[in-house]
Amino acid sequence: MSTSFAEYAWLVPVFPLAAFAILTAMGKGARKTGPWIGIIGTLASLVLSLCIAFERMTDNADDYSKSIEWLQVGSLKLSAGFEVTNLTSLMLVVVTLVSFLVNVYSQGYMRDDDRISTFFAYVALFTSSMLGLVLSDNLLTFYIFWELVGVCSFLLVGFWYHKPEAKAAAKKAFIVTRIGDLGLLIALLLLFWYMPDHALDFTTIHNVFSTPGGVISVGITTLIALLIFVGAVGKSGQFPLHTWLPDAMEGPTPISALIHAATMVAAGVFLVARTFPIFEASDAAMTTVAVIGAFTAIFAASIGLAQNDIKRILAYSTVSQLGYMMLALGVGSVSAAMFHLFTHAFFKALLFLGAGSVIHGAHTQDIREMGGLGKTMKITAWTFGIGALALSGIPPFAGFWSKDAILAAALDKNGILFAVGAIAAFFTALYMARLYFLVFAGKPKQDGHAHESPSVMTVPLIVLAILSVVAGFVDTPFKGWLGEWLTGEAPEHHGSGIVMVVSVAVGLLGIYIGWLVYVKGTVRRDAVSSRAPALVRTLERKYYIDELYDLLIVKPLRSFGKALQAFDDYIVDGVVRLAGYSTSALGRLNSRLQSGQVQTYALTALIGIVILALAIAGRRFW
Amino acid sequence: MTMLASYLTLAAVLFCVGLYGVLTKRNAIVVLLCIELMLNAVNLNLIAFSKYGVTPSLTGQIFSLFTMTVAAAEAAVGMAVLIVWYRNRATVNVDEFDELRG
Amino acid sequence: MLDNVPILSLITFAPLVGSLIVLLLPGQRSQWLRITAIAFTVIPLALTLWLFAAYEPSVGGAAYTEHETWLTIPLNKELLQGFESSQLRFDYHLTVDGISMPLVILTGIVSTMAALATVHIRKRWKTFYVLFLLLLTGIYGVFLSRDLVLFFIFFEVTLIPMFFLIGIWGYYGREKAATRFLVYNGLGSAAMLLSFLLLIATLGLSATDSQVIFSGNYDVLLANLTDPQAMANLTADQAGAAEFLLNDNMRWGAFVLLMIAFGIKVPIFPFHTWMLRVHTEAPPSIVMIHSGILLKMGVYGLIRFGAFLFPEQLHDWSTIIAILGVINILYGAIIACVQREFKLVLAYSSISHMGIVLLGIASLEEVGLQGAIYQSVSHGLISALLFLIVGSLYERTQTTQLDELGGLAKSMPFMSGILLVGGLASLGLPGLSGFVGEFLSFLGLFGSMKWITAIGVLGVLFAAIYVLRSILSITYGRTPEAFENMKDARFIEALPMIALAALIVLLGVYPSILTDLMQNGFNGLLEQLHTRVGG
Amino acid sequence: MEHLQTLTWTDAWYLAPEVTLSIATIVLALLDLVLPRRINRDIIGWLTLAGLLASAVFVVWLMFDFKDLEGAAQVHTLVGGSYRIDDFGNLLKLVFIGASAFIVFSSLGTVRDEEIPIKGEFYYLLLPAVLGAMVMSSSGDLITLFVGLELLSITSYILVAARKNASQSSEAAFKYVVTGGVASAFILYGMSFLYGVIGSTNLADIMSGMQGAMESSEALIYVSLFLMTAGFAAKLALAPFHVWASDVYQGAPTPVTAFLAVVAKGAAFAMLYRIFFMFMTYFTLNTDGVMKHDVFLALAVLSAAAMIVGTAGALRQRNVKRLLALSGVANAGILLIPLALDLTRLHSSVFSEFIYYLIAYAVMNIGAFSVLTIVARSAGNETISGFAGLYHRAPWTAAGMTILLCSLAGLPVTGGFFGKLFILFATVQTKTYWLAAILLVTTVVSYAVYFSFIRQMYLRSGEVDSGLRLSWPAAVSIWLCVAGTLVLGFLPKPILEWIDKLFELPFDMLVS
Repeated sequence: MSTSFAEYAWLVPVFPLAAFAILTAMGKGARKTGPWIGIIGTLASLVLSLCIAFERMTDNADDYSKSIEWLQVGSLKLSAGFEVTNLTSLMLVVVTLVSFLVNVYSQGYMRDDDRISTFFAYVALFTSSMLGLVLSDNLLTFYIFWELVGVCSFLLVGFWYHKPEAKAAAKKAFIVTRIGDLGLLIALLLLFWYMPDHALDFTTIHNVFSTPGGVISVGITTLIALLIFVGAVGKSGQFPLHTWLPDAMEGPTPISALIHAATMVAAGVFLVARTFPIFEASDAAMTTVAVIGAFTAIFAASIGLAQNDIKRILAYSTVSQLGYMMLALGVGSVSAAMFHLFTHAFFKALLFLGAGSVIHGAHTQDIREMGGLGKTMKITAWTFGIGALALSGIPPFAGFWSKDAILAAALDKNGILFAVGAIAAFFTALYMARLYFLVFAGKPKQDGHAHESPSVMTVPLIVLAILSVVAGFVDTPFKGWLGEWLTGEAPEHHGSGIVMVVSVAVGLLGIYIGWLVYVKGTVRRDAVSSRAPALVRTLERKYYIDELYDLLIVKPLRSFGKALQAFDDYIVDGVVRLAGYSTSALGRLNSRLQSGQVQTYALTALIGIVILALAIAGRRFW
Repeated sequence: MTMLASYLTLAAVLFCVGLYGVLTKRNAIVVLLCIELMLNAVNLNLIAFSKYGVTPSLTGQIFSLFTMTVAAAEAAVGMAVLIVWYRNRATVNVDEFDELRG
Repeated sequence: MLDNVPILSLITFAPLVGSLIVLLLPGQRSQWLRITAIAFTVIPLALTLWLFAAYEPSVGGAAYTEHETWLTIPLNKELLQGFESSQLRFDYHLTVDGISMPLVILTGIVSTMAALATVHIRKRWKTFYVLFLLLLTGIYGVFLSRDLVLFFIFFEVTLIPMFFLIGIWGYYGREKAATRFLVYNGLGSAAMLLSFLLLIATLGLSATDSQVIFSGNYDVLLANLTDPQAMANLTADQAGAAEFLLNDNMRWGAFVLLMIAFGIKVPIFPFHTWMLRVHTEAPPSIVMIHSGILLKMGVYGLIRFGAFLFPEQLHDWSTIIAILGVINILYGAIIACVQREFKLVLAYSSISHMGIVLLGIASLEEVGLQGAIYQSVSHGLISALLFLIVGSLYERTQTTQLDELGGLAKSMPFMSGILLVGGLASLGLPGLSGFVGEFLSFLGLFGSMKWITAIGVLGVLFAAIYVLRSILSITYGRTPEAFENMKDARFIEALPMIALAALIVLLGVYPSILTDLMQNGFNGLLEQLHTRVGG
Repeated sequence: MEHLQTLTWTDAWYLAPEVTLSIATIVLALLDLVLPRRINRDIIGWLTLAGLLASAVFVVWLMFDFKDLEGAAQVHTLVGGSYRIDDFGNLLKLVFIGASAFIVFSSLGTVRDEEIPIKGEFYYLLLPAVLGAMVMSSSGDLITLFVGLELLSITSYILVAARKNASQSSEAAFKYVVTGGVASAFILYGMSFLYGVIGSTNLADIMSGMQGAMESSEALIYVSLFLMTAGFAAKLALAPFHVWASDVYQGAPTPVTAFLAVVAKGAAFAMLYRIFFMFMTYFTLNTDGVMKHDVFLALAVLSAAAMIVGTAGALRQRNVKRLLALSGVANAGILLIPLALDLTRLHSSVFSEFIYYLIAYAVMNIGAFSVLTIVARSAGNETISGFAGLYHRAPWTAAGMTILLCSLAGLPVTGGFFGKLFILFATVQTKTYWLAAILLVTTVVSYAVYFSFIRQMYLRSGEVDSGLRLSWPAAVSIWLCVAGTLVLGFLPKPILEWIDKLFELPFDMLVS
């Protein structure tokens, strides 16, 4: 094999970057051609990614990596490079595929927007950065792209900059994820100083931490792992840094699908998977990951039950699903996590794009104002339904297989984690049922001007729906192909029947209850809210987390800033002013001395000489 | 040496009286006179040293002659200035010399 | 071809020549004046770039060194026992090395951009350009000169034009700001001068049989510092002359004075208040110079004189400096978060960024020191860019109050975009220059002071808060009616903006372009540290 | 040296500069009397200038006459050592004559009859004043020193009162008479004790008799030194003896103010250096710590006080002449520093430091006063706001003034900068850091003082919009001062080398 596609993997992010450059250079003038440039750019990446992926599947080739020196300081070298492994090639396909579909979809969705070419430029930049992140062979390069995708997310969330909510959401998205980035940055610094030869590349990290009783002590390992996890928590919207993700729904819906469901938010999971040996070397870190993941899964799902904004429900669902992935990682199953990431990317993108289609048609995001859309928006309804089933973990849809893998892995580790996961799955099914039935079933609440979206939007839905059905079969309990491909190990036996039964049962139960409440009406809708209003209210207000942060962090910080400001004005600057003032006071004293009375002058002089004489002569006696 | 000491004491007293006068007297002419008094104290000193000093010499007396001459000239100028001022302001009260201040 | 050309002198004095030419031009022809002034900022820039292209990091700037005796002043001969005469000698000594090279380039770039930005100057062009060019001579001189007195003179030469530039062309509080600038910086210079003279009187001493020479030449000082046989290092009984000895107390005294002198310039908390006023009151093109270059003179001084002449003292104080750096970072950043005036946000952010530089210096590691310089260059470009935009914005909106601004992205998408780029660079976004400087500085210090660095890293978070808060409230949100029909940047404004933004990206993506320059800059210092402090 | 020496005709040669001035004074006085009223008295001014220049020529001639530059210096003493023709004196004489010539020159065509009715006298009375200053710088005897001092003082009293019709002028003169008289009395009183314990007024005798006098009556010498210190402090206007200065400077005609600030102050310094340097050398050679430290510490403290008070006082002052008076107080403090420092083997260039700064001080002050005369005339008052908008009215004058102010503030590259630099270096060499710190800090604070002019000139717009009328002599002298300031800044080397070559401490200053 003289050349392989992998050697050209660096081109994958370059295509969208080129698209970004062209779009930026063209400026506003590219309303018509702009989208096409974006689409072609991502298409090229998709094709190349598929080639790489197929190449790896057929040959099962060695990992390919190549790096150049980015920065040399004295004897220290920092390099930048890319690496193609099975894991990265999988991610490449996911990212390019979703990105391509979203590009196509956006051409319809954003048709009427003035700044459509800017939108496509941002998306291209994001895609490029995300691909760069995926391809990075070392943590520093990874971090660089990690931040870049954050910025793109920020830009796209705030795309409709004139909306105050969008502005606030963009700001929040950036700042909250930055908290996580901080952790990652410190972890990076720690790694740099503790790794032999200051190596930061994943291969070396893998080797160093996989060696039992390695060079780095357990304490430091735990610290590094936890700090990396903080980064992942920020990016993947895990508790307690999840608050930005639902707010980020202020961005255009295709963005929610691309960035805040399928790709960027999964980067946290990808990060943990990439640096998994560090976590494996520390039990504490693993436990933390698992607990946080499980807690986030149930926590976000429970909030999702009480939301009314279609995108927010999906956002909390994303948070919850990312929690599942973290849980999987925490219990040691990289393949389950990646599997869920893989399937989730498709069905969640599908759901978001579907939601976008709904919003496009219904001109509202509040599910209480919708209803009966299934009649007018048939394709949307069908594809959305498939996505919902996939998410709810109903076989044979993709979500079932991956969620099942996670639950099985959890059960292997700890019963409580499994229980939590199962309950969360129940919630998931319930809120999806509520969402689906409220939106598509029942009578139309609007004046019937809802209409099906154009084909440029529905075709991606259909493609994603198909993927949501079939994607799960790459790794069933019966044939763990994906896991083997990813980890290079023999498939684990996670296909315990109990798990499967429980998983399907809670899913169906959730849907059934949802059906009872929202379609059949056997149970009153306010059955819970009338009995436990506080509970519902707490859920609606997302456990008051935002308020709590505002009270505990934002407000004190602002007051502290004001106090510091006052300190700066009155103390630091005050001392300066005081020095100036006392100097001129001395001058004024002198002016007063110059009273015009010559005898006073002489007296002053006399007193002066006496004091001087006494002081000089007298200092000997003290 | 007692002689010298007493002269020196007298001179010191004169000097202080002169200085006191300069500092306190309201009449400008008296102030000028008091300066003369201070200079005369110096003269007394010089002459005393000239006669009773460690190494008596004529120099002290010569010095005092110069001093007297100079003092006279100074007094003359002082008076002249005072007259000009009196012409402008019709007073010789030192307290009222306060146009320049601040 | 250019071997015998005194290129460093040309760089330094070309603006002065320009200044004189502008002086002779008729005052009404503002266009001519502007073109002449810009031409004479471009000449040193071109020379600097040529120097950059020809510079060999492994060789250093020795090839370009210009060294002449400038002044020899006979001191005394009467009471001098054992020698025939004694002299005070000041040299005209210019050279470049890896430390000054990046800053010289920065000066060339930022000054040219600032010259382009002077379109906002609406009165007394002639005087403005005369002073502007004079200021540049001072700045180049500071970075290039290697004689303490020459350095001091250039340092002072920057003060006077700045006083006028703030005082005449500034905003409402200009006079106070100018005076405070002058006096505060004057105090810094005074401390510096005292320290310098102390060094000249001891370290600068070289005695032959017949002559005692007190030299202000930096190389002589550096050589004497490491030479155990130098008078300044001999104990009193060895030399038989206690007056030559630079004892520990004097070393500390000189060191602390230098820290204060350059600390005021940097500025280090709590010496920063003067600089807030300059940032808010001076005209934008001058703030570009001030924030972009003048503050870096402090950094340069800290490294050139603080670190190289007093490595032991700096080593002993590295924790203090690191803590001061962290205070700078957090103090500046937190206050920046609550400002209502954009220029003050930028001013406090400068304090914060300069704190990162201090961390780099405190590390006394090559990575950190290079990071400090890198951060200086990067901050120079970023703040120049931001103030350039501030100037253009103010010209249109007549306000820089955050509450009054908003939604400018609609009427001025280009400027808003560039502003965002600048802001993102300021908050240390990877891929832009700010990140590299910060990262290297943190990396350098982290090896020795983990906790302090970790606290300092928090500043990155606050940077995100104040940058986004202020920039979003300018460009995002609803557009007030008054701002709806405003014009975006003109070509003459856009040109420097694009250039600066491009450089910021370039430095962010390809940092080697700068770090390669600095490659051998710190060898001497680090060797000295290792041999004398023991690592 | 008990036998009296008489003045011979050869000796008279050495007195040529002084004699020239005396003759010129008498001739001009007579001329002023006989010339009819209608003739403009500027002619006397020109003749005064000629007299001064002739005297200067003689000084230079004398300097080169008996000194071949390679060989050792010679000192010519007259009348038993009571008058000395040495380079200390000669250099200072040149400064005094030069400064006076500048003052006369810039007054020509600027001083008006309404202001100074006695213009003829005003010009020619400068001559005896300069003569007094020259005598002070050249004397080797307490008596000659005193006579010179009084000659200068008494003529200055008259000059201060030259604005006959202004009560301010006579008030200033009276105040000057009183403080000057008292100061003289103090100096004299101190001298009398010195004479008393040694038995001679000759400085050489005093030097040689010191050892014995110290042993027998140390206390009296102590008293004597303190009395003289007080007297000189008052003459030099060192804080806290400075209070009269502002009033006198304000009341006097501006050229006279310049004269007081430069020549009178310089002459007092000459006398102080003559007397105290002797003690310093004595104390240094005979390591008698106590008195040395007391006396020179007192000087250092006075100098510090002067710098602090002068600078701080000037900060709030709006009247330019009072402001410059206070600036003079601060500068007097700086000029005192070289004397107050220890004389060590590394620091013995006291004189170079002193005279270099004196020259710089003279040049920048005279220039500033010349500008002030013109500006105050056009503004109608002497407050600092008269300078408002000067830049717009007379940009070149404003630029010149800026350079002078920079020099006063000690900013590079000017004479004031290097002058201060050398003095500062001396403080560092002698490890007198506290004084160095005070010098530096007051210098920086003085930026605020001098830049308040600059603020007015450039940053404010004045009420008067018309241009500024300069007489050509005034313009020339201003620009000569500016040029001098810059030359002193850019080329300190030739001047200092020249001084160094000329000046031999043991011969020229130490009277042995």
